[in-house]
Amino acid sequence: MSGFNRLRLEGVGRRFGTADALAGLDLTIERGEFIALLGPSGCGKSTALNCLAGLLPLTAGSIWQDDRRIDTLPPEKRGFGMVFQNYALFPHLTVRDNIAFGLRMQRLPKDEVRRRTTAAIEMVRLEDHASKLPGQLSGGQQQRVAIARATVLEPSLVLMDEPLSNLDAKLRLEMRTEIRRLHQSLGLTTVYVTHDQEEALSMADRLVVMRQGRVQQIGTPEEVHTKPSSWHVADFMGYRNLLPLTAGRVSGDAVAVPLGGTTIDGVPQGEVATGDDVVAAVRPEDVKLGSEDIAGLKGRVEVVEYQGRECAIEIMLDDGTRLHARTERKTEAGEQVSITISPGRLLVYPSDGAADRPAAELASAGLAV
Amino acid sequence: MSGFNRLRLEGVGRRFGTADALAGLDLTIERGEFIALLGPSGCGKSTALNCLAGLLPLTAGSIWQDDRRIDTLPPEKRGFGMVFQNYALFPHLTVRDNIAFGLRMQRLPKDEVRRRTTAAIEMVRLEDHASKLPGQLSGGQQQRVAIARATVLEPSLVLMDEPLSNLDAKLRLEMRTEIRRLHQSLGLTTVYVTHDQEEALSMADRLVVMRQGRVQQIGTPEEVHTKPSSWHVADFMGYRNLLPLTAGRVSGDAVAVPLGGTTIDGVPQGEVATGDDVVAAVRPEDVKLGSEDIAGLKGRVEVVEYQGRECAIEIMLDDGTRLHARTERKTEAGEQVSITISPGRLLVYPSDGAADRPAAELASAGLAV
Amino acid sequence: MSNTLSWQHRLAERGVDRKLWLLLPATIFVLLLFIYPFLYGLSLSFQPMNGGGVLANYQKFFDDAYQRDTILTTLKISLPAALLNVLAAVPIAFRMRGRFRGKRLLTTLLVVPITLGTVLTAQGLLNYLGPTGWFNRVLMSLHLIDDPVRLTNNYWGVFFSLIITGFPFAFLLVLSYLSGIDPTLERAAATLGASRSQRFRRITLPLLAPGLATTFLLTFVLAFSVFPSAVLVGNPAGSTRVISLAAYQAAYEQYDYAYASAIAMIMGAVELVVVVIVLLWRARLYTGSTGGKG
Amino acid sequence: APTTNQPVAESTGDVPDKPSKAVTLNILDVAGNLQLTQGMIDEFVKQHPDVISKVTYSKAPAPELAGKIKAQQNANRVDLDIVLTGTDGLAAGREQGLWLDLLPKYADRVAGMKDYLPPAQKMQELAGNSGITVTYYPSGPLLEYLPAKVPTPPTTAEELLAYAKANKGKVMYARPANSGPGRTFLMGLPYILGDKDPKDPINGWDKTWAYLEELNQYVDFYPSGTADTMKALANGSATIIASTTGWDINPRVLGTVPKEAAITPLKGFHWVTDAHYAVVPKGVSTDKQAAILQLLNFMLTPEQQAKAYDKGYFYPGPAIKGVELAQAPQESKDAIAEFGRPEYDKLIADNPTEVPLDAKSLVAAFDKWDREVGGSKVKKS
Amino acid sequence: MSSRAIKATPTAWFIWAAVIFFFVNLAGVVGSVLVSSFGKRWFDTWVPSGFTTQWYGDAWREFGLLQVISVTLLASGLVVVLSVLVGAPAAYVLARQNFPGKRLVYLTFLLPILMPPITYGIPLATVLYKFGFAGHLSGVVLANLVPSVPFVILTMTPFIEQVDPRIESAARMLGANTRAVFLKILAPLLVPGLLASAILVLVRTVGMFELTFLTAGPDSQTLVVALYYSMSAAGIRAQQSVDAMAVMYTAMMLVLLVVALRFVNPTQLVARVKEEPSE
Ligand SMILES: Nc1ncnc2c1ncn2[C@@H]1O[C@H](COP(=O)(O)OP(=O)(O)OP(=O)(O)O)[C@@H](O)[C@H]1O
Ligand SMILES: Nc1ncnc2c1ncn2[C@@H]1O[C@H](COP(=O)(O)OP(=O)(O)OP(=O)(O)O)[C@@H](O)[C@H]1O
Ligand SMILES: NCCCCNCCCN
Ligand SMILES: [Mg+2]
Ligand SMILES: [Mg+2]
Repeated sequence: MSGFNRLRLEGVGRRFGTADALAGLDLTIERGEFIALLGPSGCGKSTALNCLAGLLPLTAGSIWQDDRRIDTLPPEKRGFGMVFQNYALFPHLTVRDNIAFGLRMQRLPKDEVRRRTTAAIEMVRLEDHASKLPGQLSGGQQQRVAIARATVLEPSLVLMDEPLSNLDAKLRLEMRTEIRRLHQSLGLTTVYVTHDQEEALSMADRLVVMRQGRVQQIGTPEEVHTKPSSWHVADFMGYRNLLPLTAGRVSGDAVAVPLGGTTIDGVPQGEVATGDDVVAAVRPEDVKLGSEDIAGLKGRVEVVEYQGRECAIEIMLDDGTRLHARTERKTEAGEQVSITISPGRLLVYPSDGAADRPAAELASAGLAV
Repeated sequence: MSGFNRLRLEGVGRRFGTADALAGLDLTIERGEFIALLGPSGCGKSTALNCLAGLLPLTAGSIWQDDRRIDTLPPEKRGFGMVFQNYALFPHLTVRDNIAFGLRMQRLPKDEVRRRTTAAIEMVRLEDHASKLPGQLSGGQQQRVAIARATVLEPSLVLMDEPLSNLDAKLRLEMRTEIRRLHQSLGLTTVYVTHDQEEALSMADRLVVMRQGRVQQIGTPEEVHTKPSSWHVADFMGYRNLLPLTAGRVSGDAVAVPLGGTTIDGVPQGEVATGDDVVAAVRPEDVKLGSEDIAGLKGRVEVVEYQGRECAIEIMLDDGTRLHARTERKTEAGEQVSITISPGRLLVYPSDGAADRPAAELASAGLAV
Repeated sequence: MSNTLSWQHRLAERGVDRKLWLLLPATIFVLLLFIYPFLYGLSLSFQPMNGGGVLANYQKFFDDAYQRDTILTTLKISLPAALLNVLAAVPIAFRMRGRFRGKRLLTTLLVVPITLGTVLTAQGLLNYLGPTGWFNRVLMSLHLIDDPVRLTNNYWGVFFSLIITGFPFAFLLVLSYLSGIDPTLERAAATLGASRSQRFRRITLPLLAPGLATTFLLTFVLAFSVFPSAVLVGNPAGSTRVISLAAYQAAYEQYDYAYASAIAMIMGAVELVVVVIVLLWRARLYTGSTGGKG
Repeated sequence: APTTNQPVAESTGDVPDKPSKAVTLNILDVAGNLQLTQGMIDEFVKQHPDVISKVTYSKAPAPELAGKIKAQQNANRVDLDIVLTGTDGLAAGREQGLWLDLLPKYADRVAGMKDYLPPAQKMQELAGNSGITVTYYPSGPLLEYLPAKVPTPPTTAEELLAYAKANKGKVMYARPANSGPGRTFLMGLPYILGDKDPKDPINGWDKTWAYLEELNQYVDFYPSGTADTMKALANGSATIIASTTGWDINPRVLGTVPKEAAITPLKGFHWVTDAHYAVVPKGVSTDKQAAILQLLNFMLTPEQQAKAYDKGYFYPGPAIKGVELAQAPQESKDAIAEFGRPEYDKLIADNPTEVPLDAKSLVAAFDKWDREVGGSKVKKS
Repeated sequence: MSSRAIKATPTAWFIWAAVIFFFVNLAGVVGSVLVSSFGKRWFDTWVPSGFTTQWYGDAWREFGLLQVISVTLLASGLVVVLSVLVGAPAAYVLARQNFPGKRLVYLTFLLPILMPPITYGIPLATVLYKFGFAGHLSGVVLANLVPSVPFVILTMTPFIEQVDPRIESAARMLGANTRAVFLKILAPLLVPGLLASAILVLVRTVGMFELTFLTAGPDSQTLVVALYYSMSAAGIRAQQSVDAMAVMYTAMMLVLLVVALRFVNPTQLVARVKEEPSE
């Protein structure tokens, strides 16, 4: 299949019965990009990927490859490669035959099949395992077979659906680097699905953050990390402190919010007027412990969790608000601490009425899954 | 069941056929402690827990509760509570009946059963879900039912087998805190199995690190984190840089090792003599980027992974060694950097001959799983 | 184009696509070879051979105690047989869950009777349980009895033949249901202080119950249609004159297909009543995931 | 594979003397008759391959015969050419109009029909125009017993009843609808008991029904076939069973019943004779009919009829006059020499013979027996 | 090795005793047929008086068993092939796809195995005679397909469900069209399932009495039907020759079974009826 310069998704949607698994997805993918689809479980990531692959018929919208409409093509005609979550290796075929499968489907000459398969096996360093069956391989090796199988066809687009989620932590880190390396060295265009924000941040050129079937934000890792477009995105991106508050005075690019008996300044994200319901978001690592005597927020350390170099702590402010913080300082439960929040790191989001507020932590925990 | 002051495991072992799943486990658990069993998959953690619970007969050793030998008692006579990996909730019983099950088994009066069950439901904040079946609950809610069910009997010991491994990242963080809170407020004694080092560090009073059925190290989180007893433990505890080297000059509490064309000092862990094969271990966060002009290690940035506040980078030293580092500094692939390793953070372990060395990264990745 | 596309969109929403064509052969088959003959039999049953009203055949059946009683006769054989098969299967299957030496051999041995077929079983029962068969001989030489017990050519002969062919089937089904129940549930109950019998009664049995209902139904269907053994080891003129025999006689001894069809329909209906009762009971049970292999 | 016959329409014309080419015949036996006649048929095929090239045999229980043939005729695909049947299947088919009327039109093509034994001739009259008698025997009713267990067998109906009463469950006969000896016993009783009209089971058999119902109190169960009663006799679970000449000799030859078993008639009995018939279903082509007529003609010659002595299966067996045991194959002679009973000659000569009930009466008698005797063990409301 | 030996409880003893009792009697049932089939004469004694193999020859000749056995194998083979061809695609759709009316379709497919064979067998035989199929091999095959196709659907569905649909998707993504997916991916992966259901259908068809009995003609009797006739057809037949036939039948079934158990776990021999999800 020939390559392309640009792939456009226009209002792509997929409905199951009466439920929209994916709605109104607009996205343009440039050749060579590494795009990550990111979001919590059930948000429609896999649905989006499968629509793109042609494995799931759209129920709305269209997909264009340069000027060619492709959403009516069956998957085998689109020429995309895909790496599946459990790899979906053919269990009855050897590593070599798995990798050669796509080439054989194209009825290429035997010689060429052999040559390209061998090259792909070398690329993923599985020379010693070429004639094993997938069941005889470790997870990491299977992973690499899946990647080789998808890329040996030199597809114009590679789709990956949480390819690392079944690996253990150590291996996951290593394979991440490996995938990114292959993307670059083969000059692939990649769409990568994950629910792990760290994974998305570290691998992608651009992130597409999704929630309940809809795109929340599209941007570079840094944009999404530092300027989440809503408190939901912030929640997902590690802003563990989400505080439902009422906006105080708004002045230029700062809005005052009441916290712990005092008032602190935050950066408004979107239209925020005095008296509005807002959600203030800040990361634990941006909540710093000061010394006792500095004026400002005060609270009592409730929980200390050792995490190696740092501790994660939970602080109860004087007004009963709980804040999560991270610190390298040695603290103990019960200690009184004063707190500063790095300027510009408290993001203040408008909230759409009472329903659209972060729930108390545990309750939300229960309902979120 | 009555409580106890001390639980002793003496040489506990369990063999399946000819393979030791667990061997020679000696451990004393004090009342009120939170102990984490930590180790890679298949190392015998669950086996140890099941032996303790009475679900698996021992093939060696004994277990003592104060002065009473209990390893011959069936599980229902030991009075321990257990939280299973996938919760093992009774699918045909409501939340309330699941929690009341143990109380009913003790033939307590109806009133007391109702009262204590209600209290337990409140404790885990499931009032609204009391009459649902487990299948209608989210993972987090099921988790809480499992904990309430195990703790409502006020067991002298609570055993938990990777209770968080099925939850997503955000929820896992929250439930961690919750479990620790319950442990404290109910005054429980807890043995907790996990393969997640961060989880173990943040929750436990003491860690038991296991490998291949044997205990590698027992110590506080800080001890295990900063002073792993072998390079295997270090590997598991996040010392991502494991370098097979040859020991240079040994002087007091420092040993020189060759790295990147120069020599740097490490802290010997155990008997290390000049010329020995050693494994040097250092965490990525202890590998710091200095400015170009400082003398010392030099290398080229190969891979940069954005991770929010920090970047994970991979550096190729002049001698071809790859080092992982973490930095807040903005870097780009290809950049020349100089490197310093925090003094005292390079641990040098003796290694038992050629077989006992960390394998090259990718190859090991493949074979490790 | 956009019209057909949106039409396809709407069908796709409901899961209707080209794959469904694969159902076609089986659907045609079931319509032609099952539904059509069934309806044909039904309509035939309303066309009495010797005239009379539409329901004359049914009336004839129910007016005639000799015919009507076949329903009771059949139920008296099939219900206890099915029940015994299921109840005996539970403890044995329960024992067989774990791994032990010879398990495969034992399950294999239990499969053998399925292949014996009703006719061989009948012949074997006649030989073995007959008045001079080994069974009676053993009992008599042990002086447990003086005269041979009559176990063939009566109710018991048929009953035993239903046990021999039905029990292994029930056993295998129950075993597969049982292995679908996550064993950690019982272990969980043990850590909560439940004794062995409490674990069985409170955990395993309730989770197994829907499977038992299904097993009961399947063995009941087999037992209810008992035919050759009712003739061969039973007393087809008397205590084992089952309804399928009545249907058979109507068709092939009296050549009254309409009447035979009516009896067949009554037979189906009676069976359906039992099936529905059991299904209604089953619907009240917990039937969701049992945490096991599915 | 079966040769599919022509449609019914083509089977009604004149039957040629000889088939235009050799035919294949499918023969269904619902009476156990092939035991006697298969040798004759095979011999014919051997001698006349130009008439019949091949024969396939199959067996089935009599009751399902008519249904099967009727269904085939409805479908215009009759694939049975000759049915060998007893009176039951013959009558059932006649009632449904299943059989071709080969008589009297082609009677002269089967010469042996003129030489029937007198009682066989009476049996032939029973068959009307559709069946041709191929074998005959006087049948029963007889009682069979083991002298070791029954030193003084009953010789009258009353003694039989008394014996049954004294030895509960030891007297046995099979369900008449499924058993030759069973039905012979049933049809023979009115003569023994002196009933009003032995040919009218509904209105003329008062004594018979009363007798059977009384006997029923001492009977445990009625097996579904004669074979079961023989087995019961052999293994001792029954001591007296209903029998016939053939059922007496042949099972002893086969070893199903001990050789010592003996028979006795009841006082005042009449033979209720029995015969086997060949019938041809409607729908069989005229070519085949021609072959069948030649075959039947062959079967009714004395040399062939002698084969009917068999091993006492249908003793004596031949339907025509003047067939001596001496003409039979050696096997037959040996078997009958060892297991036959010289007293049969006298019993046959000295007692009257009666034809069995006609089909309608017989079915009525079966039905009544099923409901009032056999079925009385089923509780009725 | 374990420090605690497995202690058998009284219930365990009782259960094992019951199992043994069952097997002893089963052995008696099968054994008495076997012994009798070789017995010269067997009246009121423990074992026959003398042994012979003559009954096998008698049964073989009298019932033309060569023809009967070849018909049995041919009919069963045809039923297997046809029911797999018809049933497997339906099982595939039912395992993979959700569509409106699926429950109804599933129920309809399962009905034939929930009904007594006589109930639908009599009208089915009537219809088959009406259209001229009954009385021939074709009728026997068609009638036996009725319970066999649902049976294939029932046994195949779990096997198909076990094949990760992503494997199919992966093949498609690699350019395989529907045909290639079926031939290159599904077929090899489903070999155990296909074998399991094929062998089961074979065993069931060989053993199916009622439907064959109602539709067989003179040249299309299978072994069970011949066996039934040997017990109930008119005429006198030595008990032992019926026994001999029964032994031949069992031997044939056992051969099939032994073959089957090489491929299939005994517990899979009985289909797991798919649980409808609770609402
Ligand atoms: N075949 C289907 N039928 C009905 N609903 C479906 C189907 N497939 C997906 N859904 C629903 O669509 C929504 C989106 O599912 P999707 O698999 O795309 O989520 P995801 O983001 O990939 O989640 P995960 O991280 O768990 O893989 C979910 O609510 C899911 O339940
Ligand atoms: N019933 C068993 N029979 C045979 N081997 C077993 C059995 N149970 C466990 N093992 C083996 O014992 C070893 C330890 O198993 P265990 O389940 O304790 O590991 P684990 O540390 O809990 O691993 P995971 O993190 O994967 O749960 C493994 O090698 C396992 O294969
Ligand atoms: N020798 C006895 C043969 C009995 C055959 N059965 C007779 C049935 C007649 N319809
Ligand atoms: Mg997904
Ligand atoms: Mg484990």
